[in-house]
Amino acid sequence: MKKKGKFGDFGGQYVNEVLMPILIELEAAFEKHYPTAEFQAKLNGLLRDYAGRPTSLYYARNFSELVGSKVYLKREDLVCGGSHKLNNTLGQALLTKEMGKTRLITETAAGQHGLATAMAGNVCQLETEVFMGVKDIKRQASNVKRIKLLGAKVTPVDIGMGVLKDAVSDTLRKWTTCSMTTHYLMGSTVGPHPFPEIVATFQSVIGKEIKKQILEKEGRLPDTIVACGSGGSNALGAFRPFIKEKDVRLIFVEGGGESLESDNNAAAFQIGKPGILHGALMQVLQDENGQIKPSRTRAAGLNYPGRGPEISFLGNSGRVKTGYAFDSQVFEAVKIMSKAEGLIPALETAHAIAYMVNHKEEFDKNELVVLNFSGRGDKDLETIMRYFHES
Amino acid sequence: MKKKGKFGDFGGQYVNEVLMPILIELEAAFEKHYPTAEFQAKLNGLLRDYAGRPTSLYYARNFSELVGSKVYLKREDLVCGGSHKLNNTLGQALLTKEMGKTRLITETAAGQHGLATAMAGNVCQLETEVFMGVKDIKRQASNVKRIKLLGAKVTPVDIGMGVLKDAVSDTLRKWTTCSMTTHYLMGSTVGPHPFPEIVATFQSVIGKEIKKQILEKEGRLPDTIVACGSGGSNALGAFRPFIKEKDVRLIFVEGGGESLESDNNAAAFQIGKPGILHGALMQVLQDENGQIKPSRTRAAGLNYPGRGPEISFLGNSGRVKTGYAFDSQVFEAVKIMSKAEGLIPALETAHAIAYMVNHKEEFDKNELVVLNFSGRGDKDLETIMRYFHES
Amino acid sequence: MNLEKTFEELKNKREGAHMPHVYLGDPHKEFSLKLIQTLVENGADILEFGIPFSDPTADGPTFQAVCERALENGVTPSKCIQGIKNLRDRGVENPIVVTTYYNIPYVMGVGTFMNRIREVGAQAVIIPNVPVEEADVLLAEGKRSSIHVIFQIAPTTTEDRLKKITDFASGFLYVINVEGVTGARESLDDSTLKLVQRVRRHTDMPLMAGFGISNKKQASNVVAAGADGAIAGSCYAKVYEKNLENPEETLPQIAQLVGQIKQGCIEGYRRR
Amino acid sequence: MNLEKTFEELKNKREGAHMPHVYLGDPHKEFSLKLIQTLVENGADILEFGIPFSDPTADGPTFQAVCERALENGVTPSKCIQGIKNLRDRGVENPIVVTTYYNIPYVMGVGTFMNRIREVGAQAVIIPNVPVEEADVLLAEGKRSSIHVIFQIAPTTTEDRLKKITDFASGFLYVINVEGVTGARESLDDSTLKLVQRVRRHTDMPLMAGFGISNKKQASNVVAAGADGAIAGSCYAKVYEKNLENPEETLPQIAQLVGQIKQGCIEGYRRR
Ligand SMILES: Cc1ncc(COP(=O)(O)O)c(C=O)c1O
Ligand SMILES: Cc1ncc(COP(=O)(O)O)c(C=O)c1O
Repeated sequence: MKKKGKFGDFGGQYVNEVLMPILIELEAAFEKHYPTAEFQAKLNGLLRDYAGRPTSLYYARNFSELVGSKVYLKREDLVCGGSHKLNNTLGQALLTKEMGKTRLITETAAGQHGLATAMAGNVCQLETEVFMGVKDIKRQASNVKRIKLLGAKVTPVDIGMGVLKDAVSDTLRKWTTCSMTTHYLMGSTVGPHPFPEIVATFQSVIGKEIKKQILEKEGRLPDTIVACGSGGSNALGAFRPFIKEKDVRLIFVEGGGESLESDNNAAAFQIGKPGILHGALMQVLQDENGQIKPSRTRAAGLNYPGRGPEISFLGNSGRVKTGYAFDSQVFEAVKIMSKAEGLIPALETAHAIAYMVNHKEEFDKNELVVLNFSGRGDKDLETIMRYFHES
Repeated sequence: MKKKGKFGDFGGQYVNEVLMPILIELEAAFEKHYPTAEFQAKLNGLLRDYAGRPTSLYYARNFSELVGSKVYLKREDLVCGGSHKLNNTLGQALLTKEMGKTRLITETAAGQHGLATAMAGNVCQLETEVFMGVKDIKRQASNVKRIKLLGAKVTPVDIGMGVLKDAVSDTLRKWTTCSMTTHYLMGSTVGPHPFPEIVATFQSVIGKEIKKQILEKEGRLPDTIVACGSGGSNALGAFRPFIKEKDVRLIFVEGGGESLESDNNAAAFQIGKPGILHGALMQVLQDENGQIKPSRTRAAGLNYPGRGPEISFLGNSGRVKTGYAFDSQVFEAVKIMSKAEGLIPALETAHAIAYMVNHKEEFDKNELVVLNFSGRGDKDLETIMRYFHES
Repeated sequence: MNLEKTFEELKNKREGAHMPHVYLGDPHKEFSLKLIQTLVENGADILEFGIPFSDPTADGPTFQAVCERALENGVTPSKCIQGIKNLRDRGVENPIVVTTYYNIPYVMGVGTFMNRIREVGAQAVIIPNVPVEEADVLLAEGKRSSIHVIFQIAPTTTEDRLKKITDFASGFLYVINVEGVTGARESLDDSTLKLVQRVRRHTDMPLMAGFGISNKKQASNVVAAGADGAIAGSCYAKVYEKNLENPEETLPQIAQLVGQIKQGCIEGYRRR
Repeated sequence: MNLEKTFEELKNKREGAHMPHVYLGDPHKEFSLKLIQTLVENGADILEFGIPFSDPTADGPTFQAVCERALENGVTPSKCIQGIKNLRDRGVENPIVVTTYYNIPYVMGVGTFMNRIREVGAQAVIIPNVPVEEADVLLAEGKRSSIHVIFQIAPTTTEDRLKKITDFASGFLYVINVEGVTGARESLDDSTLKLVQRVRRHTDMPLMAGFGISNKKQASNVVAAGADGAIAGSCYAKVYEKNLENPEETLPQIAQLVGQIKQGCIEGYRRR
């Protein structure tokens, strides 16, 4: 039997003893509350009325013409806050209330998850504290402003490189000091069990909608689903209901950064290997001694050295094809999508777009493709404009 | 019989002869294409899959508690691009294609309409040019960036005060030179007939949805609908299906600026009078000689001296109650809504919120109120943060 | 002198009419009056006398700036009407056509407006933002005050509308040469000439062609094409705006220009 | 000397054990070895010997900085293991407990790791991010190599888990005084003392209390409450980190501090 919290060897609960009882409590709470009609009603109510679900499945006619396949965009950019992140934070915030806790802590890189946590926190009237690397605070300034305007506390993390990996470490540390009253609202399908399971469950609303919508529109399942990712939450959200459908090709695109040379990317599937970080065994960038390496990509939301346990397993087992896109291709992809469909994608999302643009040969003519449009690019506007004016 | 394009005395077609034939053509095209099943299918398809309609009707529990009534937010902030503007631009862009024209011109103040026009333009593969006052270009920098990234041309207008009124004048001028090939995509329920009718028709999807949704949720019509406005498009969109429902109170909130003293606000209902500007008779800020006065408010999207013909009529006839909110109340309202519901409203939208917060006595306990949440505040983030740090 | 008589006399002389367009009050009223005197003394047959409006949407950049300066300098509709009286007092006898935007008469009361300009000696109005469809009040009050309501014809005007407009028009028809707003342009298309010819088929009323005329050749061309005269405005403002400190210094140059354009109107007529 | 014997001897002497925690290689290996010699010569009974990891999530700011500096200075797991050998060569006989994060043995191979540290003379491991649930491999390889696997007990640990952990534990139990990470703190709550007492009810195994101990009084208190000894780490790093250019200059101060804390362990035992 598959061990709980394990995806092949990946996953597990590699945490301090302080946190183990909390994780056990969390797992129990999730298993108890999530299936109840009451919880489902609350969650679905918020997803619909607050978050704006279902998000649409948009046939991108102009983009399709450009790449030569039939491409539908799953519009997670339309979710309140601008990305898929809220699907998960609303669920966990509700769970936090059920557990009787009063505070949320989390970390964020692109700021999307921090924002989504602050939003869910306010809706559920929970206090929120967001840890963020000092470098990310700078490059995602607009999201920091939004988070602050929502009344959440933003705590700068200046250890390490001042990026996501460091913020996660510090949030874990903080959590060990306050886990009785405070829920760590994990933002992606990473961390110790039960987080990857909880996050994937909350995010799989994406894939369930895709399935229903594509059947309505095309009368059949897609040939291929493409998603960007780091921890893997938007990708798994889209993939999960299709994993058993062996005819549906699943492609996961990670951050190729400047090059695949070491220290210049976030491409853990390409140049990482299994290792234990932040509570789980996962595919991770590291040196030969097991020291974790920092990742590098212009997309803050992909700038994490590890792939979550489930996507690590799916990628390594071959069920999911793993690819990458370089920064320069990603910026080009932003322009292409903006012009073709009037939609400015997040830099993270643009990785999936870039992959299609740069690998047309991998897609048959009129192949039915769903591209998970995980977020909008407003948060990246400065970075994008600067890139095009500098280069 | 009501004369076409007139709302009481308001409205009409006070334009240069050059434009008359174009307006007649436009009216005919609208009447011909809009009702067809084919046009409806295209429009509704884009509204659903591209724009993300229907937008939800969200019961704002925390905000309701704060103001002591039962407040639902009609979530136009969830529309692609961040405001109701796209409802109209998609419709007009489709109409432009039907008319065989290849270009769009328009003006924008907050940038929301310019953005929505560029988006619709790209979807329909029409070239887009956006006129924008130099002052607005500065204060809505992020939207300017977005518009440019979409590949539209932004033409700065430095006549007059370099704000919306001037941009409208210049766009009208430009239109007279290219109206054969180019459609002026009017952004609000202003301008000569048939624009106010066309825009209100496209926007009334908002009110139709409200009606359906509130009946589903509450089994009855709302007691009150509150909307902010200038030209009136989001308000009319929400109000139109309720105008004949005499028991539904309609409240329209305009920009009170710094004070109701002349030249310090955009409160045409409070201190303006009927006059002819930009093609129509409307309620407008002007001096005793009929010279139009510039408006002033921190909300660029309300910074226009005129109220569109239909809202002018409804306001003057008493069917719609007109109110205002001062800038300082508006910024406070942004904070209140952000904290209560995790939603950062556009400065325009915050006028409606401020009105409720500052006129609690006008709302019964548990009165059923729908507040049209016309847009999100991302575009105003800089302005908001600066305000709170300066004051 | 009235409009009908002016056109009749010019016809007899085999000349096209020239109507310069001036907004009052830029940079100040006294200069405007002198400017007008210069124009009528050097070739203007009819005067288009503008009352500045804050949002002159049918005007190009030159006249927008003119209106802005005039309003900043405190010009009001009443002062303008007074200006017409001043001109008559100074002996200017040419027909005067008052141009402004509709909000000015609307706020004053259209009847009052018509009466007041009639009283000081104007013959007609041009309200560019009032098409025939919206002209009921204007036409009624015009009739009551014996003020001609001049309508415009544009390249976009359909045959249908041409007919409707010519039915209502009196005084003359203002033929817009180009799709666009007022302002001096380098050249005028053949299409303009065709428009003049097209309108001519519908009516015997005098046709004044305007928009984009800034020199003798253009004036000559439109008159040769059948127009009864040429309107020019921005080209004069363009001369004096270069010397707003001492605009009077530019009057000789303007005198020369108006003379040339009038000459074009004459030559055009004779080229027919 | 092995762990069992150390605890037995100390019991006979009526002393609590003191285990200082040091990460190797900060600011360089030679200093770490000298530091350890100073500690054992001045009061340390057992040594917690840390192999630096890039992401020490169970450590506070002091040890994070320590790991960062050590890694920058090129320390590797192999160099650390070599360091244990160096200590043995220099005559350090105290039991050595190796502390690191799981990725280090995982990447080297857990069995290889265990064998190698056993070979150079270590007695036990603490892997803070491996709870009993994930300890199968660790326990199997520990048994094979005769390396104790030390587990932690926290204030949040339920009675259930306490039982499970004591079933698997060997060597001693690491009692975490506070909800939190390593780091010197000013005072320890009564709750800490209660935790020691609570654990004592489940097992006779030696209990070492750690986290937040930085002075004699705290050490004395936890031992008085029933712990068999006190662990302190960050407080030593806090001394030498103030003089990273010449850290050797701080050794006398560290010698004094370790003596005091050891004194606390003795006095605490006698206060029971
Ligand atoms: C828009 C967007 N897409 C994708 C991601 C990557 O996260 P995940 O791998 O969990 O989907 C992020 C993270 O911030 C994001 O903001
Ligand atoms: C969010 C928002 N609300 C309201 C308005 C006002 O426009 P209208 O009066 O047409 O609704 C604007 C205009 O830009 C806007 O951006």
